[in-house]
Amino acid sequence: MRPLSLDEYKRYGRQMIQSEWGLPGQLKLKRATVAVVGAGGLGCPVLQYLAGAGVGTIRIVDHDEVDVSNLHRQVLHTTDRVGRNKAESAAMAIEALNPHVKAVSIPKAVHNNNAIELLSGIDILIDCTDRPETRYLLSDTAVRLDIPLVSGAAIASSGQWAVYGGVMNGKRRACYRCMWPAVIGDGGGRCSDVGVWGPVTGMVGCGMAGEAIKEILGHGDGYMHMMRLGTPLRSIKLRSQRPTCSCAGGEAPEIRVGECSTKTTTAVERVSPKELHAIQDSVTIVDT
Amino acid sequence: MRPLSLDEYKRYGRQMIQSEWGLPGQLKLKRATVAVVGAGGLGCPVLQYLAGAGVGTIRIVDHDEVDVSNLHRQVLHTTDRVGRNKAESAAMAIEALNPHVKAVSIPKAVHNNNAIELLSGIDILIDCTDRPETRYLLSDTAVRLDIPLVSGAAIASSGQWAVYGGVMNGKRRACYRCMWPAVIGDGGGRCSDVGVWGPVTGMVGCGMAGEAIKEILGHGDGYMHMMRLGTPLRSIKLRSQRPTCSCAGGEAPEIRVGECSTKTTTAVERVSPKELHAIQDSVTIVDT
Amino acid sequence: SVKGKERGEIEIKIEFGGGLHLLFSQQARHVVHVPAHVPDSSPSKPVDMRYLVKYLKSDLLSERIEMFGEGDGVRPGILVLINDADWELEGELDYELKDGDEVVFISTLHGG
Amino acid sequence: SVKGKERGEIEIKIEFGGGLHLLFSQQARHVVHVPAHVPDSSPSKPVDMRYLVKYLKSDLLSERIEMFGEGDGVRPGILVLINDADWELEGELDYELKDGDEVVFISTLHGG
Ligand SMILES: [Zn+2]
Ligand SMILES: [Zn+2]
Repeated sequence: MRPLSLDEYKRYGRQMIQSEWGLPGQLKLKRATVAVVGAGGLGCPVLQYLAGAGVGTIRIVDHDEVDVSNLHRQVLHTTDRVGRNKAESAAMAIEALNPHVKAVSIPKAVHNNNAIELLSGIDILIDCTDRPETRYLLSDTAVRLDIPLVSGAAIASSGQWAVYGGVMNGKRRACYRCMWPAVIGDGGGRCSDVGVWGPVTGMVGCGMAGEAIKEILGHGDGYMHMMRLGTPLRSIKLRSQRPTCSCAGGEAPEIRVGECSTKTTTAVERVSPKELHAIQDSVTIVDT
Repeated sequence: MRPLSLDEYKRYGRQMIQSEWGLPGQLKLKRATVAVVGAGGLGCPVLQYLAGAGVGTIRIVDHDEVDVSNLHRQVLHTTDRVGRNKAESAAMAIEALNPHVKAVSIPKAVHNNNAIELLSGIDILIDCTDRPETRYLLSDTAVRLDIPLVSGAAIASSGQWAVYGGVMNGKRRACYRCMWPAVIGDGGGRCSDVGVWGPVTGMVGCGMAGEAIKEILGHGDGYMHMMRLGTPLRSIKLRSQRPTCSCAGGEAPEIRVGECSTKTTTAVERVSPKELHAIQDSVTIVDT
Repeated sequence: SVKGKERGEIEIKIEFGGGLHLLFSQQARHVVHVPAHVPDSSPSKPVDMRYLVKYLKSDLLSERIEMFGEGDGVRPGILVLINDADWELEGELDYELKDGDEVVFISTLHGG
Repeated sequence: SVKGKERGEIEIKIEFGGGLHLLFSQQARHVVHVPAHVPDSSPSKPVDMRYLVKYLKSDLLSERIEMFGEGDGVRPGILVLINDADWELEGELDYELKDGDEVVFISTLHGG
């Protein structure tokens, strides 16, 4: 029996001729299960390119509904599907792109008490969310499940992405906590508060899809990539695991972030940079 | 009368709060006409994000039909639309994303003798094609129409993009010929020959969409951005117009590339790096 | 600082990423001139990251020092790169600055 | 070159972009050691880009010199950056190399 159908050979030919890829790589993708948490600005491009590439099973986790204000950047949804659950809308779109992919939509929010249940059995976790609490929760979950985490973020005209955790060249990579033991920066700003350029979420999402595929193919690396429109691109090598981080302890760390979620800024709809600072005060510390 | 409808305010709010944007920027986008030549690996993300952002009129020029081998990277098309013209398929997709955008599909190839006719009246030209001949033709056309050209390319795991021509800070930017007076590099390799990673065309396309929007908003800059999976990102400042280039002559240059198109490699379906070298020999020189 | 580099000063390029530029007059790139040696140090000591961080807090920071500084250093969660290398490998606050060094401060973004 | 830098040599980082690495053993990044002064030059002349390009053609290029070189220089259509600046601003072939310089050769891509 053929490992791939004729349609799959035709469909994936242009990528299978890549040196890192070939038939073995395509089969690794086909057998892989990934979870994409968040089918928004980052999740849409991630889902498009993972589905296009032929990742076998994709869990899409999002409790939110498509809103017209999403569509400038959440390009997998359509005006017709405003009001529908984003995970379901995204699943429809990627099935239309590639019927060989099994899309499993999970219209739920990820919390402390369901993260392991929703995410066990996956090979890679992809964080396309927009709140620091969820980011730490997903990192802790990936540590506990002992899988790599592809994590990206975008706000205003800036973006960054990297692979955290997992093993590269026999060495444990830094987890998200190793790199970012506390929250500063955009201070918990979310795209619904501060806004974002669509092409920025697009670039970061495509970068994340690339990292996820490299990771599945066994060609992962250790850069964090950063962009800001109008400035040079920049990449830096991330350190390896920090011995003092909870991820390096003998035991998997307790997940202990979700309790901060009451501090987020859901009430604020639009803010000026001045107001942003005021908001930052209330949400900066999620984990000290 | 309101300059934007209530639906448009809601739809574009998250980008209009960006400092470079606001209502004036959104109106510039709405009044703009851009042409995207090529609705393939680069054109799909470009079209998604330009349509999402609310560019008023988008001409989509592509004579080709959707093939199943495109779908790993040409994520605006669907399996159902295999066999349909790509410009039409793309127009359907972006109208479903944003009904405020006027999508004009032009199911034709761009040639010496129709370039000016197909492309006059636009504010920005976006080159999402895959052959050196067409790239020079489009640059010469943009010079003649006195508009900026956003040009990007992707092959295997590498990509690059930049804005050519037009004016930045009162100085004429280099045109594509100023920067690249001869063809080397991937030597006329096309994605159908050499293959490409989907997320790479995605990143380049998103970068191009970002440049096009910045240009329309009046915030263009002069970097060329380069990426290769597994290596650091890099950006360099491009020089300004080269006085010896045809674009700097008093008269607009004749378009004089199309005649080389018989030398392309359409017969080759897949090549190894070794074979690639042999092909390069036959297509390297398009303009000396 | 826009003035020229004076005798006995070195020039350091500073960049703030990940939103930190909001704390520094909303400007991501700065060029600063600092004395090559710590003023009034005896014996004379080459200027180091400890001095630079102090200088940034007193002379460059436009808002809310608690978002950037903690004790002599910077807050946990700010990644510091000296000439593109993680400053943990370079001695952190004890790194001795050279003319032309580039120091980048980055924090993480969360939006999506 | 994998051997250490010898006395009287300088180290240059080389990078090939836009497909040019295909001509150099398919490797994008190289580190080469060249003499600090042009051998047998009298009076002794610091090594320059002319020497480096010649060296790359004779010692590093693995295929088809005509794709890379033209005369003393490189083919039109290859963009050369010295420490991230366009070499046109640096004197092109006459630029005198310093230890630690980074030279990047880029050509354009066409696929899409
Ligand atoms: Zn850790
Ligand atoms: Zn020109």
